[in-house]
Amino acid sequence: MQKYLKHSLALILVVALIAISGINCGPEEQQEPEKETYKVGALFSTTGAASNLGVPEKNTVQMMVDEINAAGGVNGHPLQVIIYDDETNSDRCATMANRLIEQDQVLAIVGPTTSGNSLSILDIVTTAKIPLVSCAASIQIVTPVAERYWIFKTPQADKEAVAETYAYLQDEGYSKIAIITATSGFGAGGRDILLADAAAYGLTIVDDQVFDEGDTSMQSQLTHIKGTDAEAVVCWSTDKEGAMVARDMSTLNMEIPLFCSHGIANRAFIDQAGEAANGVIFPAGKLLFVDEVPDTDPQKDTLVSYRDSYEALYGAGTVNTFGGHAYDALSMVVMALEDLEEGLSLAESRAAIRDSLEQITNFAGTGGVFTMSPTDHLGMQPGSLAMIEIVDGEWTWLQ
Amino acid sequence: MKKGEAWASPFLSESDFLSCSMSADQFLQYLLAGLSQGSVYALVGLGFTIIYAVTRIINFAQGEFVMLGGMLSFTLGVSAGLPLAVAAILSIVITAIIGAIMYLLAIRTAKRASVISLIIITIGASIFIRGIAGTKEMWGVDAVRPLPFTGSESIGILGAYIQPQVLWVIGAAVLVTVLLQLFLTRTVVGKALKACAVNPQAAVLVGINIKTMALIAFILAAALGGIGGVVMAPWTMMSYHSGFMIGLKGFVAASIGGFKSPIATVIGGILIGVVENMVVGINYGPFTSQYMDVWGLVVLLAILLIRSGRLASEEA
Amino acid sequence: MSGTILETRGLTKAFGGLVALNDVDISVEAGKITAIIGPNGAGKTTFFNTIAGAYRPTSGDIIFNGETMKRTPWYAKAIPPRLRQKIFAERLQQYIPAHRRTTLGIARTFQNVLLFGSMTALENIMAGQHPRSRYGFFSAALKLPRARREEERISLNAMKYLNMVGLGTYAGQNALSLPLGQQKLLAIARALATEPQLLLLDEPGAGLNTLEKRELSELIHRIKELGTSIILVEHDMPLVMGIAEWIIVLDSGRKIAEGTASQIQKDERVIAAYLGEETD
Amino acid sequence: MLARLISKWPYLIMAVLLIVLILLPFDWFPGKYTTLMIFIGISTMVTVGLCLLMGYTGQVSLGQAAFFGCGAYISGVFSKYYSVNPWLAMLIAAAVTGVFAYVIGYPILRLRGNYLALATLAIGVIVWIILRNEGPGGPDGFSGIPALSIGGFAFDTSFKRYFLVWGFCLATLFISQNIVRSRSGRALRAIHGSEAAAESIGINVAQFKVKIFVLSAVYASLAGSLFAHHLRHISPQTFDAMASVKLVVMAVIGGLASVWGAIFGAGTTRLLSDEILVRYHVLSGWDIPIYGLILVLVMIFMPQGLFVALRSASYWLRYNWRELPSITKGIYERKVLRLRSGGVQS
Repeated sequence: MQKYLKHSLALILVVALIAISGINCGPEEQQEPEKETYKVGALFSTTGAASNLGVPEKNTVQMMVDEINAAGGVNGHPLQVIIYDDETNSDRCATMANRLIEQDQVLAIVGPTTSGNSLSILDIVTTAKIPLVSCAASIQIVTPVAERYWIFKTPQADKEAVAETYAYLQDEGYSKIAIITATSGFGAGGRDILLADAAAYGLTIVDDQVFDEGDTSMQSQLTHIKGTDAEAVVCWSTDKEGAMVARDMSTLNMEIPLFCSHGIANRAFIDQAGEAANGVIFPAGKLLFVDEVPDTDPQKDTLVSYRDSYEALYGAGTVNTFGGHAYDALSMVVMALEDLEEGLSLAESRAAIRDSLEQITNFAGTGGVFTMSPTDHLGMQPGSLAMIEIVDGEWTWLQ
Repeated sequence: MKKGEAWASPFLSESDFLSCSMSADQFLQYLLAGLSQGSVYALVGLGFTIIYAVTRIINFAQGEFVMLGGMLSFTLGVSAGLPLAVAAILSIVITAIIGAIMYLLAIRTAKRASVISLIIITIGASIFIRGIAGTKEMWGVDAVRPLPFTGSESIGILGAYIQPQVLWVIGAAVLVTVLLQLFLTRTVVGKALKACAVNPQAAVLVGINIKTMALIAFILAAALGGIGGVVMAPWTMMSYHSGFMIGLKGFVAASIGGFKSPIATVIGGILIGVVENMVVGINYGPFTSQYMDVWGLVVLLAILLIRSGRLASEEA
Repeated sequence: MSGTILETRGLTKAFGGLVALNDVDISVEAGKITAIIGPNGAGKTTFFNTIAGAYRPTSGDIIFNGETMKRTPWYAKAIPPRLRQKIFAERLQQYIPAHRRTTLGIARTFQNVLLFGSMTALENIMAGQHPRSRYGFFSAALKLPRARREEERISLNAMKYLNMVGLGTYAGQNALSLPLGQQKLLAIARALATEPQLLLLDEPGAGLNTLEKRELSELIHRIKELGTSIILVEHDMPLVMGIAEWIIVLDSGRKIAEGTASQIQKDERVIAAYLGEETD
Repeated sequence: MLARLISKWPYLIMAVLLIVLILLPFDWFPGKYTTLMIFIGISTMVTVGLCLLMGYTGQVSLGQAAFFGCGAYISGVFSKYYSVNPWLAMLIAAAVTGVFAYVIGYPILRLRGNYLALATLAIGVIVWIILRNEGPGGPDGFSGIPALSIGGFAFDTSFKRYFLVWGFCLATLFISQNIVRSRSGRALRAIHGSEAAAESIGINVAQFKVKIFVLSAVYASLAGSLFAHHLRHISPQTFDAMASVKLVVMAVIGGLASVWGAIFGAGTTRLLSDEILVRYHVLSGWDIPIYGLILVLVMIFMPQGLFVALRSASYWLRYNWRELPSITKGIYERKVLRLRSGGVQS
């Protein structure tokens, strides 16, 4: 009897699980306002490998939703953003995307955080005919535009970041470089472009090393680079690994300069690399040196307001470009929602939002100035990136 | 690799430079790197060994102990600003306590559970610990780096360089191994642990309380993990999900050592470390940094199969 | 039937340094009950395991029904015999694995019964029918008529053997829920289900009370009636003397005597061996 | 009357479940679980293989995700880059994976217990790294895998794929059920019981281990192919070590004692991680520790897994069905409270 009772826990557990998942509470049924809520979906990697990118994005979106609703919502419609965590895992991401589309019936989707996950849901959103504004770097996401009718994205493509870095290297007169990249999606994507575009800038890659997340040291890779006649090291990874590369380089007394990706545009990098961070050069959006941006710059106001409100909420020095990408993405969606007329069916409004997204012109976001068009779903104007050098623990703009 | 277009998989990929030549000091550098990484693996592996030897459980939460040690030492040492020694000892103690709690709540309560479900329990526990650590109420998702014990001026040895922290890691590995060996051979408790490892039934017969031994094993393992975390965090940095990979490597180290003696484990760890880094050094064909982990595992498989071969030859 | 069913020539098994079997030559007559006795550590069980194929002999040969258990692997064949003998001696020599020997007709039971706990008594015996039934994953997966027919046959045979050891009524019970005595009978039935010509019983009497022992010896006789030759290792002298028609005595890995019960009881070496055991 | 119904309830449940299974994907059916159910179906297929391997034969495999991945990648690459018919690609994938399993199986399966677990884990990681470095798209994986189709009829919507996947899944289950109840099934259980005894009744232990290993690999491969053609995008991180661990978790949670346990295992785990914890998705990440906690609790209180627990629960239910409502109510309410207590939905 007693053990049966215990066993019956199993039964009850299952019954409970099914029952709980059956009853529809959660976000769907808040108190209904006079005007129906605009529901937008968001997929961010708030846990897993890319969580240090996903969390600021999530924070940003939550912050914006509160601000917008406090200001009376979008044309009087309260805005609701349903955020799901894709755990930096693509099939999880796909599940959640389907969930947003089929169950939560959202008007548009913001995110996902990583290129891999964005690519993984392209087919889903395309077949479901719902606009997606990705926060991931890879250019694959929006090209070829013909196939990417429903897809937009906000961050600078890796390609531009590479171009910016290579141009700088060329100007400084480097010719032989070594690259060291993470095996993550971000790193590998960067590696492809680095390898492909080097020649165009008169650069030869004399060594090509990779490392895993969770590697405890990159010394050996760097030792190998040290053995070559490279004049500079380009590292494509996010902050933690970037910091380890920087530190191991200083450990190995390597004199040659280190260039990193925009993936380290994050206060954490400086904390982690410590002394070694100094002298590291990388391309990034203007968000990192707002104060140095001239007031004539169209982005200035956006940058200032975003940074101030974000840091007011989450602490000084916490602002970073990833949150910025989410800011741009959601802002665009909101802009689209604003000129959405009443009384459309779900499918119609989704289409309408897509169309108005494509017509966005000269929107000054945190990442750059965007002008979308049927042929360009990134639409970022050149000059959105700048090279930044870390000088005694501070980001400084290399004009 | 380009996505989209027709795709070819060159095993000799772009990273194929005919720079196999390895100068003496480079070789030394790889050796040192291997040695230092190896001792990290060893430190983690020791925990696996102890728990496995006594309880025949593979504790998948071992890596999380390391993570806890590292994160705690950061919180106490940097955020709370305690003196380094105090912070270190405190974090080790706390980790050990967590290990004890984990055993008492999760392992011991699971009566008549098969080995595999015990393994699952440890997996669940590790997910739980990692999950808690990752919440923004705890440490959040960013990697942290406690202050190195003795500066970060790199030390040159015959043309190779290492961080002083690495010396601490290696030192800790050596010291811990020696102490552990002494503990197991000299002290009563240690001998009792050994007895359980060799033959549980007999141990019970001579009146050893196997449950207490298991508890001690978990506490020891957690403490070891803590030590590992504390010494390696300033060098490798820690984030809430560092545990899994480190754990896996330590696991490999332990099993190359055959889950037997601490020394075997350390040898296993260092073997793996050196192999991986030498592969990077060769940097030709399949021997590139892309495949350093693979070669470590290949060594593991080879050793396992050789062992099983010796077993099989005894039988028909 | 008559003639020898099992023969060993210079059978030797060494574990590292310890020589458990030292150059044992025996020949077992078909259709007879042969007992192997000897003081503890005489190598009885080792001898069993070596015949049954659980151990690989260090050297020597086992001949069952005039067929050697030796096999020369292809890579050994490559080397000319004399050369091979010089370099590797017996090391490249392979022997037929245990499961093949069962198919050839050697079945065995174990000292520690080793029934399959996750099965009922009947299923245990049905498992015993394995080498005498032919259908694999595929036909099983699709429940082909062949599979059905075979299953029917298997379960009928199994029931037959179960009744033979008098456990028919426990068919549906979990094997390990039976008392030890019946477990031992079940194990014998399982071995019988492989339809062997030679049955090796490893201490069948151990742990049984006198009544069960009587049943056991009856059973063994009945099995013999089926024309199955039997070799048993047993400590219980009365039991052995009762049923064994031929007795082989091992001591510290060597055969020291063989003969009928009466002969053995008179043999000094045997007595010496047993006395030797008692004195120390 | 009710009593008699209750006494027959396992069959009732079966029937009801089947009906629900068929009706579930239709739009008018309450709740939209099509996608979730597709993933459950796919996971179940892999888990069944694990049940045969672990539950019946007693051989642990912590590398099953590798076979899953092989299936997905091979069939994905062939059907996309060499424009092979998806079905054919699926077959090729299954065949190649099977051979692969066969080749590694013979040496690996000589290992026992934890060492086997370790070796399979290692193989899993190796395969994963190779997929990541050599597979198209590297760690981002690749999309644009064609959907399956029969003649003109393409499985291009979740609705259609749902039936496809569950068709496969149920087929796998029934096949496995038949095998378990056959001569081979007995042989497997015999090996689990005692390898020596199994040898002694003429079972070729080594060979059977490999056979079942290959079978489970083929299941995994088929599941992988379905996964690839369903999602139309695959990337390595779906097949990493953690994935293998999760598969084992599914098998054990469900209960290794029966192939039907697989459904429960895959179902509960997926339901938990993809549905409930998401719906009650609390402050970032708090669903992960809860998942871990539930895992531990289930293993502590039902080491035999849910299926066995449910079965004995059903016996209990037959005699005590009257008290049931009150008990269920109590625990149910407490559960809701616990899950609600997390906080507001983000």
